[in-house]
Amino acid sequence: MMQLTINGKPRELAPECCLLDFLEKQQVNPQLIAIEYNGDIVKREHFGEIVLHEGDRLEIVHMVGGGTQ
Amino acid sequence: MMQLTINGKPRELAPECCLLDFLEKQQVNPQLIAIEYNGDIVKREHFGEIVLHEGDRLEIVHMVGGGTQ
Amino acid sequence: MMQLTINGKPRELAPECCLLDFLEKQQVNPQLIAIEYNGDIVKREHFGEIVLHEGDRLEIVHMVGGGTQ
Amino acid sequence: MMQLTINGKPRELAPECCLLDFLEKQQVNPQLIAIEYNGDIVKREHFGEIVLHEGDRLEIVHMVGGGTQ
Amino acid sequence: MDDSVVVAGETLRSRLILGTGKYRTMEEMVAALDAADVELVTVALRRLDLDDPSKKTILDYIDTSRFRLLPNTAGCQTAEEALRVARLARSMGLSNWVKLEVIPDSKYLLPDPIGTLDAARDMVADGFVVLPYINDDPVLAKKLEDVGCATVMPLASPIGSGQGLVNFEQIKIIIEQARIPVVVDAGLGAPSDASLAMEIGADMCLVNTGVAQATNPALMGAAFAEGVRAGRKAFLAGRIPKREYATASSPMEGALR
Amino acid sequence: MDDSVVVAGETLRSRLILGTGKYRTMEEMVAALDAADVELVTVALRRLDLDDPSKKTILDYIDTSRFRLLPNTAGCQTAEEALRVARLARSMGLSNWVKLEVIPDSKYLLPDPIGTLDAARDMVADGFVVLPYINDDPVLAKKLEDVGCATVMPLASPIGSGQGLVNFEQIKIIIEQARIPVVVDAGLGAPSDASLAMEIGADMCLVNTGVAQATNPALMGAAFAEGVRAGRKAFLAGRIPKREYATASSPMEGALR
Amino acid sequence: MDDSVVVAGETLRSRLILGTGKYRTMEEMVAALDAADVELVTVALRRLDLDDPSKKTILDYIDTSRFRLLPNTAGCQTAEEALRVARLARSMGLSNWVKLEVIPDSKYLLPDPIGTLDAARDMVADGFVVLPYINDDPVLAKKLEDVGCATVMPLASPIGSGQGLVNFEQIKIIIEQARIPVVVDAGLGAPSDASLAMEIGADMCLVNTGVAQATNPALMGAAFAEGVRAGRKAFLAGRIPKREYATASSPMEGALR
Amino acid sequence: MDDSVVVAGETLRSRLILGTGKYRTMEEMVAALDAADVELVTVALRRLDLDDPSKKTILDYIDTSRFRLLPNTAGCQTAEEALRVARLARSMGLSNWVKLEVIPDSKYLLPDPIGTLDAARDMVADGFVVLPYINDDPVLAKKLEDVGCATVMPLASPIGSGQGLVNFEQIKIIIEQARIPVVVDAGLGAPSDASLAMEIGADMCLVNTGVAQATNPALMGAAFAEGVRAGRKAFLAGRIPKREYATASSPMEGALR
Repeated sequence: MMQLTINGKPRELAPECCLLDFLEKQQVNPQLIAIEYNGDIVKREHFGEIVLHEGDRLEIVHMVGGGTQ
Repeated sequence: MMQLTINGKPRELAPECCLLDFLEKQQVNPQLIAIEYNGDIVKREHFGEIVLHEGDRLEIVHMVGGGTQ
Repeated sequence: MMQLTINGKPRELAPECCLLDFLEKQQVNPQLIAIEYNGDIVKREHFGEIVLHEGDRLEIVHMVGGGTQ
Repeated sequence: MMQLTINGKPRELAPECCLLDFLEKQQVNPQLIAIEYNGDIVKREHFGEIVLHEGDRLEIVHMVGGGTQ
Repeated sequence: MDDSVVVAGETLRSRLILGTGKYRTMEEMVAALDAADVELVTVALRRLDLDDPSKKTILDYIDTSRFRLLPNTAGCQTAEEALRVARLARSMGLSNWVKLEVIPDSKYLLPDPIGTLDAARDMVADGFVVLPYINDDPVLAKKLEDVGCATVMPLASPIGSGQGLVNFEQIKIIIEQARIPVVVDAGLGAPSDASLAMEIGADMCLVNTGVAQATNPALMGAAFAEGVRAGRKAFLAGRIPKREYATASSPMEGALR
Repeated sequence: MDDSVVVAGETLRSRLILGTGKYRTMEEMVAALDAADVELVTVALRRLDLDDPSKKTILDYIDTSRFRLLPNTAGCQTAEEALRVARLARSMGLSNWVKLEVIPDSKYLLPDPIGTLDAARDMVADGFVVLPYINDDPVLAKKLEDVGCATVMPLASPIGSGQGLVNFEQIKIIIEQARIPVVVDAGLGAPSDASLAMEIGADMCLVNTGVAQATNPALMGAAFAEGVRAGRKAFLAGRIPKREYATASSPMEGALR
Repeated sequence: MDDSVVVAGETLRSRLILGTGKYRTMEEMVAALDAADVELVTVALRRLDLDDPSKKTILDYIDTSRFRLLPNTAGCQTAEEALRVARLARSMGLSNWVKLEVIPDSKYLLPDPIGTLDAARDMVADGFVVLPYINDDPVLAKKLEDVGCATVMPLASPIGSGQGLVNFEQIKIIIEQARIPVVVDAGLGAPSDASLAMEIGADMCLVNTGVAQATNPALMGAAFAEGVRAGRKAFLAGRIPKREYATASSPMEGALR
Repeated sequence: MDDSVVVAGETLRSRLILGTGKYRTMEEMVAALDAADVELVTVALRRLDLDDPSKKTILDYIDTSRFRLLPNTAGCQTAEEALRVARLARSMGLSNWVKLEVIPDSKYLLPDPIGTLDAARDMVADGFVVLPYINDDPVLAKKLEDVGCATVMPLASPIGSGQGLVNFEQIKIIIEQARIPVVVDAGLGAPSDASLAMEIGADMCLVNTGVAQATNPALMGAAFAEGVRAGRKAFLAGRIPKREYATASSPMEGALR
């Protein structure tokens, strides 16, 4: 197993996990999220190219209701 | 000629003048006015009964644009 | 004993009680009050003339702190 | 004669004029002013060392009534 | 949304009343009444000018099958004068409603509480539907309700001043106490003023100068009508309380840092 | 009356922007957006909750073919954080518009003028359409316009406070100076507040708490939409000046005495 | 600067009147009257508690050689009740002055214009010096002056509310019209409120709750006295007009650029 | 009551600062400074008029053994200009204090938050005691405190406008957050304005136009001094809260009915 930080929390995944597989396993619709991988934003069309490694930092964000601050 | 006060001003009319004749001569539409004859209000259906005499006081009023005071 | 109404409450006093005696017994300083006896205001110089009777209504008021209402 | 710019305006002075002499001729009290000589502020104790030359820029300022802007 | 108001048993669809004075032209007035789509319009009673008999009167312009007239007693300084003017207006057969005004001075144009109450009592006894114009006095408003007035019409600010709802707190007390409709009158300069009056629970607004003297009266009439509707909806929708401090409207949980 | 507004080259039919936070339910939010009939709605960006993957997101509720999303940078305390959030939001492919907020403290929730200007400069350079949220500071507003912002969004009063247009005079100066649209944001508690903002010449209003936390958000959404339209019409119609003293709206000539 | 005021022929050195109700202790009251250095203080009339005869009364605390008592008719709902209370107070031989209050309801505590005018007329006829408490009604104020009142005492805002001078414009009208002193009463919460009342030309202020319920009544009494003096001086000194726009107070000529 | 304030380690007995501009005559200015009995007075720096060398300067009128001078940077549009003017003023040997103003436009005369912060940072590094003039921006105020300013001086309303404390809520936030003295500056038109500023906890007030352009500047100077003291006392004495409704200040128990 490898250790990653996803959305600020430690998380264990099987090694050589592909990002899209991870999202699918989590039942996350890639159309509704944005991703920052090790500090770099990943466009949706490149989600498929990301393979997760030990120590990676992943931010997965989505839109929520909001007005000001 | 007889002297009357109409709308606060002195006015001369031929004697025994009937109110409706006066209004007609003045081109005043009886439907659009209210009348006070010697201090008493005259309903429109009784306009025809009024005959003007020397010294009468007549008030002829109509509606104008207005809001407050 | 006779029945009076003093400041809106029923009260029993010995008959033929003089107003000044009553005040003295109550330790009330006549300089600091005003009196209405059966609906009439009694000036202080006349307090001594009042003798209380059965059924009398007495109001004894004084000044208290107050601003508005 | 030499050309200087004093308080933003061209001015002619006799050559080799000393700053203190100029102020004295102008009846200006050195205690009540501040001076910028060719862009540098001159402390009052150094006024005596300044000799004016062709092309010099001199700013002579004083305090006036003021509140905001 | 149907949200009509009932005054003296009559159902009114529009909660805006327009005055008909001070327009630059009769055409502008007609356009404003039309654009605002009101039902009730105030008019004044004046002596006919016998030297100019062919002059059109306001009744030549206002379609009385569409607009209901509310004659006022503007110009009256005493209860007696007001009663006389009201009776003359009623004798024309157009309405037994009267906007009661008893205004003793010509500078500040403020209503007389004593004369207004006296006149209201007499008018109600004489069969009028009385809508009295008053200062922002809750005690007087209650007395007028008690003698049988159909509404009370407190002023928002001096007539024609466009200052808006100046004495807001007293108007709120009048509204809280009233069991008859409260019509906020005088001084409303813009739709925000009318909206605010409705938001605090007024039943209707009356506007004259704010529309008549606007650069474009018809557009301003429409604006006031919309402002009254907005304020009424907001009253029904239950506004948020005012708070001294800020509270975020986006959630803080899950924020990226 | 067609009276649309153009922001960054895009024509918007509605001059009201609604926030989507603080609704009691998503259904109430959808009903309010629908009733107010707005085009632009703000959203925030937050970390996905990986422990509850089946939870619906706001995009499951908002029809993006009808409503245009305006992501904000709520929660960012520095220019760097704001730029990061804006880029993440843009990467979702829904919009390159951003409501810029740089708010360093969590009590008063007031924007940082320095950080906001820095972020705006960087965002414009990076191709964003930037709508910055600011205090009522006309000098800052001008600087933001000069660096290429699409609008300025001064606050009316503290966020969520419902106090209305507190510093009215400074907002008027911002409007007078601006050549880009001015959107009055934050603190609008009722339609009268929004109407007033429009009456002094604001181009748009943004409301969130005032609608979301009303007892009936859908009805309040409709009320705000109407208030904004009323205020806009009044601005175009040219309101009367405020006067210190009364002037009658009925003619005095010909009054019966 | 000597700047006394004359009420009913009596010259008063201090333009502040203090009420004596609602203090936490009699000692705090005495300290406040002393610190504020007033001359006129209001008191109320109440039934003596015969079950507690040794209780000290307010006259045990107030030095009537230093302070002049102004009995009020607080608690009276009709003109008849007010006249009865005023006569009782007068019979004590301390004063024939009376602060007239006719207040029919116990929630809003607003004065009755009709009952107040009736009572004032009767009291003047009966030889009283009458200082009536009124709503902000200029027409009523004039009538009270005409029946012979010594002052009028319009309320600034609801009693005890501390809201300050809410209906400023109407108070200004009362002041403009009055030929008797105008005393602004009720609702003054801080010296700035009292100063403002004096700045617009009021002759005196009356304060009770604002001092009595302050954390430190003596210090607040001194503060109000100072505020009244400041406002009076400013009225005499002629304040600058309010302007919409800024104008510099440093000269621009000769600025270094 | 001794209630002095400490600015940059210096104890000041008076909490009022007066400006010296816009007086009709130097004599009126001297009389006002004397009557107000202030310690700190602002002055501006301007080019000497070499065509009129015998003209008296302000230093011929102000007794610098009694009054401490606070030079401002009025007229400066950038941080650089402000630094230059401050250094020139300091070179006169009278003070290393500076009232920092960076004002880019000449119409609204509002300070530039960015330029002011830049200049303040540089001036503090250069050894100045810096008192910056700012808009009502609590975030900026905090930043200025953090870079070492001696006070912050938020404006009450536009300079010279006499509008008073317009954006009250934001000034309150500045005061709540500050650990350095807060001086309310600009727009104070009457003592009630200054008193209010002090009541909400301001440490000092600065007034110029309000005194200089009054009909009687000396009397108005005394009035402002008294207003500042009144407001300060009220702040210390703890004012009553504002309430929406009335509460009686006479006891109801024992009332005659």
